[in-house]
Amino acid sequence: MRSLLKPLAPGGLAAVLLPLLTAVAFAQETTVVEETVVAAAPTFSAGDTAWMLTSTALVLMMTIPGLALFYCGMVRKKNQLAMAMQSFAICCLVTILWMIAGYSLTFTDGGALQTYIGGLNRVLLHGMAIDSVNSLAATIPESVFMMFQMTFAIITPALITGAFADRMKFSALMWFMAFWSLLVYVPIAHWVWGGGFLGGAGVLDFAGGTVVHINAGIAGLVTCIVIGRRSGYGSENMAPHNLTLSLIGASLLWVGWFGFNAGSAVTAGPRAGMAMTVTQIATAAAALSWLFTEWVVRGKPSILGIISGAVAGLVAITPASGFVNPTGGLMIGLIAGFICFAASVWLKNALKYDDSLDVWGVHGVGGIVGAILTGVYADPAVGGSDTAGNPIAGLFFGNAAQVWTQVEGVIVTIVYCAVVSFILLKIIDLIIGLRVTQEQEVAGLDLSLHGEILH
Amino acid sequence: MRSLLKPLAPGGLAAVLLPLLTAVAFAQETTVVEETVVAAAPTFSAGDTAWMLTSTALVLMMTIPGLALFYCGMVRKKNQLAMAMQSFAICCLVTILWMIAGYSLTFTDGGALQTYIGGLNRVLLHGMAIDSVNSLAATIPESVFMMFQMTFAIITPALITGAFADRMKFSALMWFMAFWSLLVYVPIAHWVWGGGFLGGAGVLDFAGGTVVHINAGIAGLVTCIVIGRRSGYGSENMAPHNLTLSLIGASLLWVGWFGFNAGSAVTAGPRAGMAMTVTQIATAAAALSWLFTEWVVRGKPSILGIISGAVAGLVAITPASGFVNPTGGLMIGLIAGFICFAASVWLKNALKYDDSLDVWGVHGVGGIVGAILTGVYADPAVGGSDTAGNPIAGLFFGNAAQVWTQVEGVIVTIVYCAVVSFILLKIIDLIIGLRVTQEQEVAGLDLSLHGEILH
Amino acid sequence: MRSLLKPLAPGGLAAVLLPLLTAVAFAQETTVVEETVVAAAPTFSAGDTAWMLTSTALVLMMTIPGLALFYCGMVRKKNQLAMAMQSFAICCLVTILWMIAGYSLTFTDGGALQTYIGGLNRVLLHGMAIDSVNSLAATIPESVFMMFQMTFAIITPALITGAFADRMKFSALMWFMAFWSLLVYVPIAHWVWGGGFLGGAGVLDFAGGTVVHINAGIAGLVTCIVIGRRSGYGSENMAPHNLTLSLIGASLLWVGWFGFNAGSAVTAGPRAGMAMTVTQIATAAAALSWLFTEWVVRGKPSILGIISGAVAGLVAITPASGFVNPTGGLMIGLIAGFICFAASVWLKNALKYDDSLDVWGVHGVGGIVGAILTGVYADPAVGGSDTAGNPIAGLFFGNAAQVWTQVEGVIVTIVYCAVVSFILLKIIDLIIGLRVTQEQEVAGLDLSLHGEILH
Amino acid sequence: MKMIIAIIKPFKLDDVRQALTSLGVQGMTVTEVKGFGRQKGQTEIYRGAEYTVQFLPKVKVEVVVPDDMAERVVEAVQTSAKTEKIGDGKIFVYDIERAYRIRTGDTDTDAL
Amino acid sequence: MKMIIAIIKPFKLDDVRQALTSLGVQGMTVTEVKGFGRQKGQTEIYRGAEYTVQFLPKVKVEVVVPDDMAERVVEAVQTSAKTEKIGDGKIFVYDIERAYRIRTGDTDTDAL
Amino acid sequence: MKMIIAIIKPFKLDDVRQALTSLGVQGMTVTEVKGFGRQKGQTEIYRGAEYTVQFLPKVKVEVVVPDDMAERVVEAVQTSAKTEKIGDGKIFVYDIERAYRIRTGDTDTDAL
Ligand SMILES: Nc1ncnc2c1ncn2[C@@H]1O[C@H](COP(=O)(O)OP(=O)(O)O)[C@@H](O)[C@H]1O
Ligand SMILES: Nc1ncnc2c1ncn2[C@@H]1O[C@H](COP(=O)(O)OP(=O)(O)O)[C@@H](O)[C@H]1O
Ligand SMILES: Nc1ncnc2c1ncn2[C@@H]1O[C@H](COP(=O)(O)OP(=O)(O)O)[C@@H](O)[C@H]1O
Repeated sequence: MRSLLKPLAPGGLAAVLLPLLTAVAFAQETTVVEETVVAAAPTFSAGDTAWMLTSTALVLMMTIPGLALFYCGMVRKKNQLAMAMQSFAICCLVTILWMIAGYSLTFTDGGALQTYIGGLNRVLLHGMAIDSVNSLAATIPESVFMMFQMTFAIITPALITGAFADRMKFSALMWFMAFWSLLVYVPIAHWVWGGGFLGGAGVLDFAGGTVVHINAGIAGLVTCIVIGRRSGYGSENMAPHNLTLSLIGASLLWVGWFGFNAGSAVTAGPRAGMAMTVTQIATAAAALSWLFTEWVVRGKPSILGIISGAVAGLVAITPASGFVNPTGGLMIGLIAGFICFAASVWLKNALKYDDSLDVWGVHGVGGIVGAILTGVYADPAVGGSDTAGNPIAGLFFGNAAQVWTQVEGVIVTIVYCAVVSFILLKIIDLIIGLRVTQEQEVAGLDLSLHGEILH
Repeated sequence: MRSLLKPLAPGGLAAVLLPLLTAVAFAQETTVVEETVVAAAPTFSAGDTAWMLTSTALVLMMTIPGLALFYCGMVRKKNQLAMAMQSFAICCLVTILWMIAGYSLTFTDGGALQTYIGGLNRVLLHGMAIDSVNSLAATIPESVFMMFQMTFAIITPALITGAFADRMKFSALMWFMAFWSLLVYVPIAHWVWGGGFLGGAGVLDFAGGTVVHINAGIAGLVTCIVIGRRSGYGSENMAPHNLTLSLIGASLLWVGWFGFNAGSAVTAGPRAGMAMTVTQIATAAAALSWLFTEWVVRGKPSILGIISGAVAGLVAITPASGFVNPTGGLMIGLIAGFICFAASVWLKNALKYDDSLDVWGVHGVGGIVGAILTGVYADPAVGGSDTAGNPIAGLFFGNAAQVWTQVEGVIVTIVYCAVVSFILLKIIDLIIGLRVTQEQEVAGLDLSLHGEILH
Repeated sequence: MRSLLKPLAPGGLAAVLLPLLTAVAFAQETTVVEETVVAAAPTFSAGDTAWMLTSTALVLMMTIPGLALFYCGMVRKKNQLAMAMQSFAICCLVTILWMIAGYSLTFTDGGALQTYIGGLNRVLLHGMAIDSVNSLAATIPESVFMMFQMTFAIITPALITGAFADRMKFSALMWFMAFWSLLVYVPIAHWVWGGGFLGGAGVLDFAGGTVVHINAGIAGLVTCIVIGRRSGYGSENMAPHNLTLSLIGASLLWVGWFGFNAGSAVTAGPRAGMAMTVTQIATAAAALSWLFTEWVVRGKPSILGIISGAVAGLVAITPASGFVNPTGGLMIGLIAGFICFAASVWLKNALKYDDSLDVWGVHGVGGIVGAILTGVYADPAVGGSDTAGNPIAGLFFGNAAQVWTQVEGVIVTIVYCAVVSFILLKIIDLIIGLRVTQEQEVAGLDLSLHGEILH
Repeated sequence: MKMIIAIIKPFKLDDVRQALTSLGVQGMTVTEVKGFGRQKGQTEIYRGAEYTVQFLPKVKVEVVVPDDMAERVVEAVQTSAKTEKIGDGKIFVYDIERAYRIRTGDTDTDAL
Repeated sequence: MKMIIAIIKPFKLDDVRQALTSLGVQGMTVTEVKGFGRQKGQTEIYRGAEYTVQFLPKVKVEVVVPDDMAERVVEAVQTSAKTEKIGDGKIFVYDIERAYRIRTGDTDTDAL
Repeated sequence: MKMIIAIIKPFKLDDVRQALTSLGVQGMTVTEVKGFGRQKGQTEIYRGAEYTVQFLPKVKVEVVVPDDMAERVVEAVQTSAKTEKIGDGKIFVYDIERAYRIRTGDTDTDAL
């Protein structure tokens, strides 16, 4: 049955996407004018807007070319184009889905269902006039806020691709990512940031430790287990083919992360400055922590080690970045570098799953470490008070309860994401198959899936 | 005769450029002080200035390294350095020309000739004091506006280089680009943006669909026809040697394009936000449109396809980016992706010109599609009114006439650019010759022109 | 003895860094809250803050991946990962050192010692509250100023690594850079920018010609002499292995330099705009100047030539960028391109030191040219007046004395940097040895130091 | 001595190396080559053009062994490199007159 | 059987391949090599240094054919690889004792 | 004529080339190869994995010379490629029946 359906893959995707788009597009055409009635002209801050436009560009740069390079340098030569392609294609796909429904379901009022999901007010960005404002970002145009959030929705699924590198069909990837975005990313983002129950319960996640990293990490772990190990795993040499590319990628991730974390302040003010500061410190600390651990344990400081450590630090500081002081950043980095090293090197080898580029080991574990340590190091002198006027404080600042709130957030995310991802994968496997043939895998995905190679 | 003149090439360029520079430089030295008398201290917006400084950096990044990589990954290995070199050298050359005369002739008042060309007020940036303002950008320093526009003047000739890849002499390239910038780019930019007759006639070109892309596309087509096909065209394998480089390049073009389009709002406000939004949507839509078309037609979704589609979308949305709503952006992207695919794959093969990297197929055709569709989708709720108070509207918003205005703008650009480019090329061919020898071409431009190879 | 101590290298570094960090970190934990008492809420400019956040990202991008790529493309294939690694590792190391003591010793009041060194007020960033302000940058949060300056402290030691490419031990490198940052960079930065005696004496250095470039250039020269030539120097082919990487690197340096120079205005206003303008012009002029010189002298215009010229121009305009007008920028670029060509090609060959990637020839010499020419071209219409109300003018604007002030600044920097660097190197050589074994050098540092290669 | 040249599929290299070392072969030399044969290459597509990769990546193993080992080496390669799919490759055998070890100056079978 | 080794200019590979297949040759193996000979390399320049590329890129074609085809194969390569400029390359011929097809175990001329 | 194949350490290539040209050898062909032998490779490490680089980079020099030069060529390679450390490599010699220069059609020793 699979072989019959196979030719449908591209046509199927196109057939679903394009006419849908065209239809709704025209439908909206006539109505968009009347929508532009806005209460009173809002006053935007040019400074805040400038920073958020910049942050959007920075976060987009994290995925393309940042993540594309980071990942493609780590796979074998014969799969490098396919690997980079995945980040690029996801960027395009999620852009359209975010426009159609993602943004609306995440960041508009869901009315009675608001605890679980947003509304349909902004489907196809319907009604987002040039001077609309979203109340979550009062000093900038809604278009900028929508775009900034879009870049987060893009990078999250792109992160997952590292876990099942070198073996998934491109058509299966596109279907999986389309549904995953709408069924996993959108609700969790709504729960934490869009007015849903996790944010309401006091879970702290400044820039996406839970929404982005734990989420991607779990999805990666589930996928790599469902799809199975790379053929030749354990016997063939699968060392990264070009770590220069990965180092460029890690560097662009680092630079772009300033947009991610400092941009999450949604203003160009002191909170953005402090978020940038702790991001830098935690990243450097984690990179050194991983590097020295490896140097002591294995005898050599590796390039892969230092860049992995840096990414682990970036991940771990993400939820904490608007809440902790520089010392907190330093500690989070040191701890995360060490724990992610252990997870990627020891845990993986012990359990024998093939999380090819350590999405779980770095993003999953790093995100969990960061989420919990946010509950430890949150400093009210940085994070201020919540809407109820209570200081946002962690264990070391007198609020031990925050640690448990954080753990709850982590557990909810893990369970929901794991279950839905698993079901999605099984359905896609049944209908079109997840994995390339053994022959395609040996020939390399570049040639067998995309008909292109490196000359 | 050519061989006698050949050694003059570098000396000639240098002999013309350097003393000229030195002479005028010293001439200006003494006069620059007296110029700094400015009516009243203008009040700049720090927010707008911040965004325009950033946009300038982003657009520069589009050319180096963005375009340099995009193109160099697509040629054969033996020409990759030469290809990247061209973008870099053009960046340097145009910077100096823009300073000497380009800016002045484009963006200052040409008095009686204003319809056709700007004035000489700012030759060598003479009189551009630290707090000068250009009336086209009232809230930022003139220096920033001049720089922002410089980056457009840089990328346009750099785009052309893809059409005649792998066969033009470096000296001929430098002469051609120097004259082309001053004789083609400068007047057309003045006509559309600097107060010339096209802008006056109501031609809409927000960020350069006509000025930049159609212009470069036509020049590319003319050049590749005049210079002839690559030797071995049609028989040797000329597939891109390293699409990872091209994917990085395309990604940086995409990210940098936020500066290009949203920066063209010249303020950090809602118009920039909306321009960024439609840019993102159109790009993603065009990338998917090309990808799926190719997948259905040729059986495989290629990396070259998705990145070409993305660039086609960026090109097509450029003229429209400040005028259309998200739905308009979506439609423009979908249409441009498909048409540019057809132009680059079918049209080129049918007509047998060797537009090596599809400058005409992507930038020329994409620019025309975008220019015309701007006349279709322009939405007054986004673009507001023109100076005469009439809403800026396209066919779908009740103003069918705009389509014809757009077509006129396209035709004027095509005719002027084609004629002047053709004459320039013929003159240069006569004097120093355009093309490398067959032997140099086979050995590769890297070694034969620049004495450097990839090890 | 060396071989006994060798295994201590990683452990030693880790043993010194980590517990120290942990200890002081916890010490601070309890005190950070009480510190947040700030006189009156300062009013930040969102526009200035937006630009400085962006500039910080841009300058970080200069080091990773900019400089990492620029350098790694120029070495032989077997050393490329190690070369890129050095910039990355230095970025991490200096981040932590800057947090611990560097920032405090450079930019806080040193009391009685203020002429020579800053104070300990901000050790571990102790007391840098979310709304603190440093008086050197009154319109932005102190955290942003601290971060911006950190990126300068990062790139300076990273620049040095080009001089001794392909032969230093990684452990020796880390020790040297740690001490060099604190004992050379920090005091010199304090002398010029932090209220020390050089700034007080009227030495002009807008963005770091002295502090960053001369400093790095001298340290590079001393190091490459102390450590000796690469084995095979003069007989083996040591041509750059991948100039595409170097061209990307140079391009990112160029783009990032807008943050470096225009960011040094610390505001998003006309001074930033003018600094960006002269940076662009000087860079293009120097690139063309080197390119044409080479073309005439050696017969071919090379990629390495044009990118080296561009960097030479960027270096030379750095001290001048806030003080000169566009004509000044043009002249500085033309002169620097030619002189740096001569230094890198003729001087080096004549004296036979192996400054592998021309850190001295480009950064040292370029920095000196720029520093002195700042004293020639400084235009009060751009630079305004100093704190005493005297116009900031150079030789061509009636103030011949400035040239001598500049020369003094250069000499002090050269002497101090050379002496301290030399002593540091000798001590490290004695204790753990500076250089890899001959066998490691022939095998390549990638494999022998880091256990990784390009596949 | 005999030179045995084997053209094999790249992913079989490790198996072949192991098979040979277990026979007591002490050294071999490996080259990345491109093979043209009955096995047809896959198609690369590229804007406006489509062409078949005529040459497929193969690995050439060269090993020199004493005459009496030649037969066993050929068999070991046969077994370890076989996938029974088209494109498995070839083995060629010919005579080597002299061999030297550069380090020591040993000659002929002592040099292997 | 004979092994025919041809060292040729890279851009002539396609012509040679076609000439050989039209003779009925079913397979060949190609290696990228660097050649040193009468043809002098071009000069690479590099900051403060200038050196001649001593070794030029060449392609080595190895093809094993039955004895009676050897002559025709040599001629076909001669004709198709010739540009009559220095550096066109060489052809070397020598004897192969045995050949095997790994997939099937066919030997000698059956294996080709 | 004799074919002399030398497998040497890459950084010795220039010395070997010079030694051969000073003997009057006019041409040679060089290939980058990977060698497996007594010399053990270094260890690559990689997240969760560690493996030894089994194959070390070597360079293969092929040179065809008239019979009477063969001895001297072997000696020249011996001397110039030696570092006396393990892994210096091997030299193999065998007979070539015919040689041709493609450009001119010269045959045998005239072709070299
Ligand atoms: N006559 C030949 N001379 C040299 N090499 C050959 C010859 N025939 C085949 N080869 C090599 O053997 C490889 C496998 O041959 P092929 O015909 O594809 O499959 P099979 O070995 O199964 O018959 C080819 O890719 C080529 O490298
Ligand atoms: N004696 C030789 N042994 C092996 N290969 C050789 C020999 N002489 C030349 N070659 C190869 O043939 C190529 C062409 O030789 P060259 O002397 O440059 O030109 P021509 O073939 O026109 O005489 C060389 O680059 C080299 O690869
Ligand atoms: N029997 C063999 N056949 C072909 N090549 C060999 C053989 N033995 C060794 N080599 C080549 O010679 C190189 C050096 O051999 P090795 O055993 O490491 O050191 P040594 O030459 O000092 O004995 C190997 O890397 C391999 O390329």
